[in-house]
Amino acid sequence: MSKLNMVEAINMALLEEMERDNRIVILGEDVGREGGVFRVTDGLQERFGPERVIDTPLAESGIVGTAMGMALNGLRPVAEIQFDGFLYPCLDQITNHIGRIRNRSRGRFTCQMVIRVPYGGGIHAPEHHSESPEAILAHTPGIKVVIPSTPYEAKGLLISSIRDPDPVLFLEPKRIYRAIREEVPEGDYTIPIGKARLIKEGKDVTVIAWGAMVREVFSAAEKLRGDNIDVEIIDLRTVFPMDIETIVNSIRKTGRGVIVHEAPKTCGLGAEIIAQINEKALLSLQAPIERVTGFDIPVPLLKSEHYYLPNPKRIVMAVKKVMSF
Amino acid sequence: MSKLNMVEAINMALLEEMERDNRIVILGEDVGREGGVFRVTDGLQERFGPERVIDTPLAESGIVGTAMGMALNGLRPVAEIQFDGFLYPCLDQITNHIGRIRNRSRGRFTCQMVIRVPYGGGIHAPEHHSESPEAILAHTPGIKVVIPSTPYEAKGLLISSIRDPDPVLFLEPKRIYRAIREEVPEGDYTIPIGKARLIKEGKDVTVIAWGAMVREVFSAAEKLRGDNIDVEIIDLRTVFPMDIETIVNSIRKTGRGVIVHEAPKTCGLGAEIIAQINEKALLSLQAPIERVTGFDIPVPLLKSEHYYLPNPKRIVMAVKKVMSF
Amino acid sequence: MGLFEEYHPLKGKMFQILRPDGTLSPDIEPPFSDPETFNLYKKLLFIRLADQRALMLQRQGRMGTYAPIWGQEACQVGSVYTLQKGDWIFPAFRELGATWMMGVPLMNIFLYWMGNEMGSHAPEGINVLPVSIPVGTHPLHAVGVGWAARLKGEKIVTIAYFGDGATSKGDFHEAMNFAGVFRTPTIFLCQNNQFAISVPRKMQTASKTIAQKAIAYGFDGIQVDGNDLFAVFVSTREAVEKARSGDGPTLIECITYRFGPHTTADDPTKYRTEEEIEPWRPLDPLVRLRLYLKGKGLWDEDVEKSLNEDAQREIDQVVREAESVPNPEVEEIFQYVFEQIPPQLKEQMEYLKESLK
Amino acid sequence: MGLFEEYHPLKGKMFQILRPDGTLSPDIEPPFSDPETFNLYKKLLFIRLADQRALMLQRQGRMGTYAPIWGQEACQVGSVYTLQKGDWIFPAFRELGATWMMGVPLMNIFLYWMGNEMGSHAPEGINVLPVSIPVGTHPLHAVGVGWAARLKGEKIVTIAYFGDGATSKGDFHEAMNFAGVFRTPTIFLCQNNQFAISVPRKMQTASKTIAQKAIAYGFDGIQVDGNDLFAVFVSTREAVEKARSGDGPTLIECITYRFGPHTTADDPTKYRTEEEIEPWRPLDPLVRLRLYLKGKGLWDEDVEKSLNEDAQREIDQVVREAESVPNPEVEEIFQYVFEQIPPQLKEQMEYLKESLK
Ligand SMILES: Cc1ncc(C[n+]2csc(CCOP(=O)(O)OP(=O)(O)O)c2C)c(N)n1
Ligand SMILES: Cc1ncc(C[n+]2csc(CCOP(=O)(O)OP(=O)(O)O)c2C)c(N)n1
Ligand SMILES: [Mg+2]
Ligand SMILES: [Mg+2]
Repeated sequence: MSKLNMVEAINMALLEEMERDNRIVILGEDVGREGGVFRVTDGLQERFGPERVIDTPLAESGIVGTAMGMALNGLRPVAEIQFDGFLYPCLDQITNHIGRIRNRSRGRFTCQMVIRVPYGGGIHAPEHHSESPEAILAHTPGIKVVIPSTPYEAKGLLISSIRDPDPVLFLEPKRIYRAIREEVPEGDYTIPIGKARLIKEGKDVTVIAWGAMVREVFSAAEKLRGDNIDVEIIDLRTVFPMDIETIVNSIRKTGRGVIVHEAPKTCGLGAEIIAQINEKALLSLQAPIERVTGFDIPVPLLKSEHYYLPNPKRIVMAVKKVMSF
Repeated sequence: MSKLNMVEAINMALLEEMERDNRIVILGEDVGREGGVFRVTDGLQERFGPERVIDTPLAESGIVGTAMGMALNGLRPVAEIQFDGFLYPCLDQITNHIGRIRNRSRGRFTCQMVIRVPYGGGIHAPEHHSESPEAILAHTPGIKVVIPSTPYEAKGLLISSIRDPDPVLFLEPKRIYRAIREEVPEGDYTIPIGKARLIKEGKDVTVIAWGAMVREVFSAAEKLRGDNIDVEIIDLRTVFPMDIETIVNSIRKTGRGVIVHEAPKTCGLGAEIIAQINEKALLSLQAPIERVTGFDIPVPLLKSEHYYLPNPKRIVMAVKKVMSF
Repeated sequence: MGLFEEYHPLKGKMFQILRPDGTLSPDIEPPFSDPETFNLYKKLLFIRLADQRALMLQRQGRMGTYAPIWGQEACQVGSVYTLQKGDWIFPAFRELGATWMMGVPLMNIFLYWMGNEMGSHAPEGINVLPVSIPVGTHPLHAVGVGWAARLKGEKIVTIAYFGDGATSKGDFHEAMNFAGVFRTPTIFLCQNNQFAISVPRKMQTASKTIAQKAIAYGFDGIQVDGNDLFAVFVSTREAVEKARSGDGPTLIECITYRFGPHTTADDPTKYRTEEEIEPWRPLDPLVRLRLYLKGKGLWDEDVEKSLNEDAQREIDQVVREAESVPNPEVEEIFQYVFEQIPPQLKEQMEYLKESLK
Repeated sequence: MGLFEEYHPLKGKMFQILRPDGTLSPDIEPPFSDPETFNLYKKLLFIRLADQRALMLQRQGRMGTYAPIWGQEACQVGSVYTLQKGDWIFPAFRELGATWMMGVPLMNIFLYWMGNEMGSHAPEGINVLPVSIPVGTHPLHAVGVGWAARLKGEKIVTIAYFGDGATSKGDFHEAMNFAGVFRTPTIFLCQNNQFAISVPRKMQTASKTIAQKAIAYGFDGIQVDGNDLFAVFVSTREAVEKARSGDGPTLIECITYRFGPHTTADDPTKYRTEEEIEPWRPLDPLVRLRLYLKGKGLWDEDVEKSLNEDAQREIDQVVREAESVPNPEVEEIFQYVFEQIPPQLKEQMEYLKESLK
């Protein structure tokens, strides 16, 4: 078993699944000859040919809209949107068609497809390359939203997403594409969609995060150990449907919580998690849940990006705040 | 002073503002000759001519994208998107340009414009004519989001929106376009953006709503009076920036709250309101805040629409639940 | 010279076979035998009557908002009649005719417009997508289905139906461009009925024809008389054969006219006068076919009356059936969002059921 | 016959004045006097050197991701040179040349690419929009500004710059269509540099030329040699005059070649070989203009050397200035989102400042 980074793990998942199931096709901008701007689809066109790993014209609505058509006709497309900021042109197709065709046709037509999107900040990229649209997607009926946080997780969750009978938005935290290496087995394994991962048990406070933020939480938890604060860490993994049970159980135990996300604070996913806790575990709360998030502003360019992104320091602050409430 | 319905009040606001300021132009599908599919712009093309009240081709991104250009060059466009479900094709322009151009250019270019959208369910319309996208918009940096709940409010808020130096999404609850008549003065008056309206004081429970749901809350409050429950009603008016102070003050007083909205529950605006209450008034809470909302499904067609929409009965249930917690 | 070359859009010619007076253009054979023509006339008539019935039901409060096709029957019958089993169509919202021609029972169609999603469940084996309300968005699906077919080696074709207004949408452009690049077996069938609600064709785009938009994507476009059943059939057949043999997409602009309101919620007197409509009346696809059949001795008032009665009887029966379908249970609105109801949704459903007690 | 008629896109001709060997096409006068030509050559050279410097700064970690224009200088200089005070341009992200030609200081441009938004604050009176990253989305703004000008009676023109890839986007289509319908004074200037990142032009669309896409919108399109300063200038001037006199938009397809990587984050060896690039080298817009000037006795290696030194000195100074700009204060990221910071944002800003202590 070799140590892979997330790019390699996703590549492996795609390759293995495409070998297993010849209905799977990949389409997107620069995914073929170039192997993707992040090299996630590297080598796949050589292996499977240009009819299964397809370079498309530059048109995001076109990519997901035709992918939906492919799915209607029995293929299992895995579409790539090159960067998070270019998901917006697809929201009409996703909201008004992809998430609805099963319901609209009362099950006559379905849409088994995956839309992969490298997402989030921290790579010093130009504008529109650092967005976190997960809350918008979670608010959109009929789609599932999955976000891995490590290479191992990425492979297992992507395989599950490809096999899932419903459309899945698969958001890949590009900031940690190459930042973590871990053992990723060859061959089949799946990680269930809709189940959060309790990464680390702790008794004092629950910290909930997903994607690249999980790593930041880890650093913060390290620091907090020095202060004798024992952090329980939950990796949400699936944004919709959300594993409310795992969250609520943890909060019932610790009585305190911090949620960390990169997206703007207002109407971010953090709000929904708090609302769920309010509904199901209000009486367990020893302190208000804190949110450590991006701000209600466009993600700044590189000279100011560090102001925007949640970091271990801010997470530590928040944990201390809930501990001392 | 005459009693007007909301369509007439908005029409009056547009007419008066266009007379006052010749930089204002209206553009959209069928807004000119036809006067709008809801007759909101009735008579305006006759009055101001086809260069100021413009029928556009059928292209929503084109409408708001060119409107942004007009605003860059000193006009003050009021664009109409015919129905809520057709706002999705504009989200790219709204998110990636309209809400960002001031920030992107560090104030060199600005975008004073309004996008009017009839929104929400309850008119027995076809699919895509009953959507409530306010949470998505509130999560989008750089735009303001305003929702009136009565004719008087609509006129004052629209005038403020037109005069606001930043882009405003103005969502009109089409279900009550003609359902309420009230006195609407001719001539200038404004209602500040960013201030909620405490409609009715009450001591037992705070109910927060906006748009067409305010009327449902009123009916519920009537019923609850019979049960000796005294409801405080807040009309949010502005979804972003939200008047958190008014909400929190009310909750501090009543200790209990219910939020009502038509949009799907998960990641709806209700979640953000709860998160704010959690942050600022947790210790005042006597019971979990309840949400009475749409469900995480597409709004059903007319035979099943009544299942979806929040109604007085469900609001009463929720209030009783928080009262008996 | 092939049809599409002969009628290259920049030549400014519209393809027509059956002239308004019911005679044929010189040197062109009709594509159908007389019995076949008569049979197709029956279909046009049935569609017109079903359409009228829908309007009436809406007016009586027995149906929701409805988008009538009055005047566009030939576009739909002529084009679908070229298809084979296994082919797909992608309607917009004004395609009662095309949908029914594909074999979807009228009962389904009425049920849908009555506000019951179950109507959109086309029978297995009949590849008709549900009504697509967002204008111009569904041609992408037609391209995707056709593309998948190519990749799988299936010899099917797909037709996307849309209006003149739809050609202004970004998604229309992306669909046309993908179809051109990947040579998908797709027919873009534009029913140019002269209006997008109140906006007349000439304000929709500055291009002289819609057909010439195909030039931007490197494939054939043709303008045909959409009220001429024969011309629609022949041009679509040509496009279908081309598509089926792997030679890619075609844009067909059918010149037609919407005689009715945009939908039952629309008041067309706001934006057009009776005088504007008048010149279109004699171009009515049914009128024209009647003249043709009359010339052959196959049609007279008595024939019409009896066809009418048969059709009305059939439609009566459909209405009865559709109206006897029970209203959807509450579960139904949750059940089809995903293959399996996720926990949140189940919770919401249980709450709703509770609240209905 | 006007230029646009003579070079109607379906005629398959590309407009060229200055041939690759530095001589002129027969019967065409150069549009500039010799001193003016020399002066424009200086601008091309300055832009090329500034572009190279940006690349170098990025490699040294002193600049963020950068999109080089190497090879596209003539498209940008030739087109902007037709404009007057009050006109507007709408760059994509590969328009250092056009932006600087409009009068935006190089210092602003470098500051932006160094990751400081303040660089995008063009000086008052210079109508250059910030870099627009989302491909194909900004032509709509060019149309809107031009449209507003028409409504206000201003005689200005707007140019939108975009690439071959951008023509596939829905927003490009909607912009072209609005421009056609409302006859906005807009020039759609496509720099067809043969690639959208790794995707070659021929896979982007099945239409033979990009110029012919104008046919779909009822206005003129023309294909010009984008590496020929004279041809770009003359065709744009024609389009600008037309636009200014109220006769609507034009699509200009400039055939050019991106010699560098897509951006500094790109590795072009993944998708193109040296051999593919080779035939384009002699078509380099600077090489060609040098040959022309040399023929006139206005250029030799010494001239080049001294121009080079002057330019480098100026660029050195700009880099020093740009690098001495202090990093943005934390307030700056909140301050420009709205005209006034709303309470939520103020709260967030205060919290952030607190957290930075
Ligand atoms: C994206 C979108 N925008 C607006 C509407 C509202 N609308 C419904 S039909 C229509 C006009 C469509 O015109 P056309 O494409 O010519 O089709 P027709 O109605 O004439 O059949 C409009 C504006 C819609 N359904 N979808
Ligand atoms: C909407 C959108 N999709 C994808 C991208 C990523 N991207 C940046 S440039 C580019 C290629 C652009 O090609 P072209 O329009 O030919 O311009 P060029 O880069 O050649 O100048 C792509 C795909 C983007 N910026 N915007
Ligand atoms: Mg039409
Ligand atoms: Mg290019």
